[in-house]
Amino acid sequence: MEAGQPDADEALVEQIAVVAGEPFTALPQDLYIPPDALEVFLETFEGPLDLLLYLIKRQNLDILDIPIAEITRQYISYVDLMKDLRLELAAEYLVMAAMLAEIKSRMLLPRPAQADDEEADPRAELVRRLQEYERFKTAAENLDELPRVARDIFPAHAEAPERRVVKLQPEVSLKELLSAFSDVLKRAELFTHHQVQREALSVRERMTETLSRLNADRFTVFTDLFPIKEGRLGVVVTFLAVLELIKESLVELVQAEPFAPIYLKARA
Amino acid sequence: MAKPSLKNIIEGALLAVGEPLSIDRLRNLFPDSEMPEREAVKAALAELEYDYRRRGIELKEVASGFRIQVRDELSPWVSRLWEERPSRYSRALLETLAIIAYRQPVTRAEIEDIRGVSVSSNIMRTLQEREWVRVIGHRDVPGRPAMFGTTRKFLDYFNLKNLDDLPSLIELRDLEEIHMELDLKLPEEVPAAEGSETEADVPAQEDDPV
Amino acid sequence: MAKPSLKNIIEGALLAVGEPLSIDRLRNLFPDSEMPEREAVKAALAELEYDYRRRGIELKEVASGFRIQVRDELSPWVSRLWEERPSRYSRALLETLAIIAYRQPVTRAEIEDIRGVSVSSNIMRTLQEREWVRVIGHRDVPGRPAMFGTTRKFLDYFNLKNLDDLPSLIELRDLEEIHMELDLKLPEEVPAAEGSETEADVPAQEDDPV
Repeated sequence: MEAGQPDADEALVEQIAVVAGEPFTALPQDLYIPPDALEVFLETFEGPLDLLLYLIKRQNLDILDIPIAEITRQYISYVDLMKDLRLELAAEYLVMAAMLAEIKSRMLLPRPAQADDEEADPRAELVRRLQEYERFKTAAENLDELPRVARDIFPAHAEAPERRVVKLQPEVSLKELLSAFSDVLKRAELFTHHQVQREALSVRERMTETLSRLNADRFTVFTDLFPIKEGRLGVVVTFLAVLELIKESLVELVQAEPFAPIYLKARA
Repeated sequence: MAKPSLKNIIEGALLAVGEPLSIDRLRNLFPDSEMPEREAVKAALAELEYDYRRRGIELKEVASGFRIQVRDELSPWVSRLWEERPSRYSRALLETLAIIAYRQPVTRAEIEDIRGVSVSSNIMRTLQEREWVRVIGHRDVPGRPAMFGTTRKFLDYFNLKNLDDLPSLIELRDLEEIHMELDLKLPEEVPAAEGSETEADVPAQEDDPV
Repeated sequence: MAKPSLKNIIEGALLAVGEPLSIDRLRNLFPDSEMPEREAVKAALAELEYDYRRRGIELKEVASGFRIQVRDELSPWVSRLWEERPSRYSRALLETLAIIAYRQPVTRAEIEDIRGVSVSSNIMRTLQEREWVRVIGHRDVPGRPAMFGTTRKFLDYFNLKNLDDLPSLIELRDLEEIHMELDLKLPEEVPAAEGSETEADVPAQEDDPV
């Protein structure tokens, strides 16, 4: 499947640098390297551990069995090169150089025979760090090879049907409503003489109900307003509501003659 | 896997871009040596259209080419993907609603009189759209202003059987006192009264002309 | 048209958003009274997967849910839709990301310790802006440095369902042990770098204090 597409990603795994379009997979063995190439080459290192790893791998050495003296010599010559080229040299490179020199000197010291088992190999810490770094260097390469959205993975999407945004209605609790109302009342007492008194809400409710049943164009029979099943209390409430509506001139009351049916209609 | 079919490549490309592609752009997915004829592309598109006849998507030709789109019939479900979180109602709206509930039937002028400030048309519209409030008649005075009352939906929403279930004004005052005491004793329990956590940080959007 | 099938609704929704949707979000496309069971949604997803087996697209489960995506066999053709090559990431960024992914929660100092160089703020910013990495807490040591971890988006982006899906890390070898082995074996028999697939190494929250 790779046939059709230019491969963008094997790059950093094998090649060290691309100079004028040419990939470099190994440092030329002879001493003379064109300065531009060298610069690009040196810049590809991700730090002292990366450079060390490169030096070890180049000679097919095992991390666990590094010839410290030789590696130190090579490392220092690279660091010198970087300095000569005035590459921005992270301080970490120099710290590593010092560490290598120290390991080298400790390796040169004769180790007391009986302490052989207990005293760790002076390279141990370096090896640990190199291994640890190599793990993540490899992990980074593996990560880079994972299929990735927009490079290898294309989420499928289709034109959505007319994108109507559904607006949800806010929630309100009764407590909020009541607290809003008590605020109004407090303000009303402060700013106006409007007296809000206790009222039978059932009458208010029945007023609303009655009014909405009444039509402005057509008369309704008075007795139809009283639901029998509500009993006496219902009749009283409705009657009070009608009286209140009449008082507020919201309804019109018509009776053709005494004892004739009473009709109501909303005031037009 | 065998070489993917022209139909599969076209489907993949249309769904990957998510916008219309012309027949020429579809042909250009292939290197020159393998470029399919226009007729072949059209045939593959027709096949796709046929494949989609019982699916949630369809192939549609628009001005700039062909695109795959989600069927309109699915809009009631799909639209819910873009639901907006509800904003909170303003204090002004709640006060207006409370006045209508307690003082119905009531005109806008009367509400304004009680609140001491004008009531925005926005608020009245919102309350009516929510079907909590409706015009139940007109007062027989000059201008014949609308009178508002609450609806059955309002009672249902607040879980009331009838308006009598609303606390009386005296009870309200007692509630206030109880709340104040609660404020002193258990400050952390009071915010819970302010609605659920989902709406806590959403700013009110009602414009309140106060 | 009859009421669309659950499968068609799910397909329509997944294609309309173009990003992963969880089973819960899919269920929420329906009003409460019609909400399908999780099992029904799973069954519909399985049907879709089956329907797609010969198509240019596939159903894939990633960290934040299910998404429909173009099969990667089609990428040679589909990627020709875009002139620009997708951006590549620097080794420094990938190494930093790898350390965070495998060693999370991890502080910047710990990352620097492993890499042997300082980590630029630019890289940390890029990783956080892409929402691949976020601060998941602070280590309880002087300075309270931030600890970083990867996000669901990171997994989605790399087509992974969870951290266990990451390729396993190569194993650390013990210096002393290997020295003993070296004495016994020929050097070339010692595996130079362990192959990754065959290893049953625990990849994710590996925490060996070597």
